Amino acid sequence: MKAASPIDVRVQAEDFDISAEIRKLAGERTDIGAVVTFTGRCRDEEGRLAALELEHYPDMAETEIARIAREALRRWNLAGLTVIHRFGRILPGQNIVLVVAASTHRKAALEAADFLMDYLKSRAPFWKKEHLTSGEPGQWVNAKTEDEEALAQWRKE
Amino acid sequence: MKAASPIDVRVQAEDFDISAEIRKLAGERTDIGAVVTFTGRCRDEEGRLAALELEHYPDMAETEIARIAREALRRWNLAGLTVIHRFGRILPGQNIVLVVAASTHRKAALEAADFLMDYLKSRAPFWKKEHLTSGEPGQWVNAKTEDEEALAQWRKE
Amino acid sequence: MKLVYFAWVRERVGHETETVSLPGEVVTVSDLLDWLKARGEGYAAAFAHPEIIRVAIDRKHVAHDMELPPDGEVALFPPMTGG
Amino acid sequence: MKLVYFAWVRERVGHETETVSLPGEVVTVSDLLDWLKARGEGYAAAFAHPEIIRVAIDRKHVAHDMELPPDGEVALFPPMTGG
Repeated sequence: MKAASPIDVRVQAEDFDISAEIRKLAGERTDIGAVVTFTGRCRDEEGRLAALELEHYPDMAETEIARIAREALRRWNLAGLTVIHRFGRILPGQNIVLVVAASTHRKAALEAADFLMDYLKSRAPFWKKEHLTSGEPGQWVNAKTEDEEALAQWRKE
Repeated sequence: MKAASPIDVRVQAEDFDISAEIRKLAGERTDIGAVVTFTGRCRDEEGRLAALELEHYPDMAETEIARIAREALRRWNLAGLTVIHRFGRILPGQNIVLVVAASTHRKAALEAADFLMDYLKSRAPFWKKEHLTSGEPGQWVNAKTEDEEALAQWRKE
Repeated sequence: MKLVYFAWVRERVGHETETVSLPGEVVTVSDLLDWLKARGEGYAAAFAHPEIIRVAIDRKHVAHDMELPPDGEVALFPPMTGG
Repeated sequence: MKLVYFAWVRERVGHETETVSLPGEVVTVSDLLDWLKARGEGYAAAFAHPEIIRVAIDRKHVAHDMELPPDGEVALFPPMTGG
């Protein structure tokens, strides 16, 4: 059994359930040998962070993530790809983002998940603001040079 | 909150639940930024396969997987590592193996999961026998040269 | 032209969205950033370093040398930090 | 010495486990493989290509030039195909 539409992108405030997402993507399909999930979580950075506030550009977020997902599908032979990105207030220990990549073979699923995350970090219209446990006003998280370098690496290939 | 024992290895006939395993490993921990899961599943190879029969060396399997997991913990800064390998008769679409790797940062978790799978394939004492839909006697799966080459790559690093 | 702002660009400008009529000499994204920078204190703070501002036209990332369309939605924001 | 067999080695030998007394000239893993190969038809089939057989002594992978211990469990099997 093959599924028709292999890309599922959602931008939501709610949490997600990883087993349920795998079931939705791969279910009883008998052509999938490997399922990779990547979950990005909020860390408290040794107690410094009380929460992250995720702002996003609603009209653009899903479109842009879907564009990145289609690019992954062009590069790797994938059976399916699910990306869920949350917005709003997220506490330490809670989930921020999920990528599920399914493929016949393992390396394609692992590389696609890695690629997706590199692109989400620097291209999906989301911005993180820190709320501090100290009560002092938090700062917007700075984009990292290394994130741009990570993208450059995929462009070379 | 940090957990004491970061390695959980199980060899079992039963299936596993990925969300439950992530919860067990990472739970409410606030120092984990990335959780990667790799699930290996049984494929039917375009309808050729009715099932895989996984034979294992019970006394050695857990010990050997734990040894590989400890090696991954030495190489990468991981918050935790779970490996579950099933044995017995497994049908197409069903799970064979699960690796869960948790870390502060993503690349460590992705690389550790990849490393674990390369080593499990060629070092964990499991053997797959094919059962065919045609009813003809199935063959033992041959080890692939590329699996040994995948190991060699980790040794170089 | 509809402008929308996000994150610290939005905070410094002081509002989320506005509709502007651009003078004829504002042709590219880069011209728009310079024009915005000169609109007052909040704008000066938001666009002090126009080279780091990211821009999307009608929800697509564009480079600073891109010509502005006659109409549409131009979003201005800091480098993204999703994922 | 306890010997255990897995997968097609087990199928060709015809049993899962056995206890053997080794002659004095069987010193290394390699010697053991040659000795087994000469034990009859099933053994000949199982150990026709001794170089591809993997060996674990007391549940640890060993190389073919390893000396056998005085006692213990020697497992003989094809290249593994787990994962």
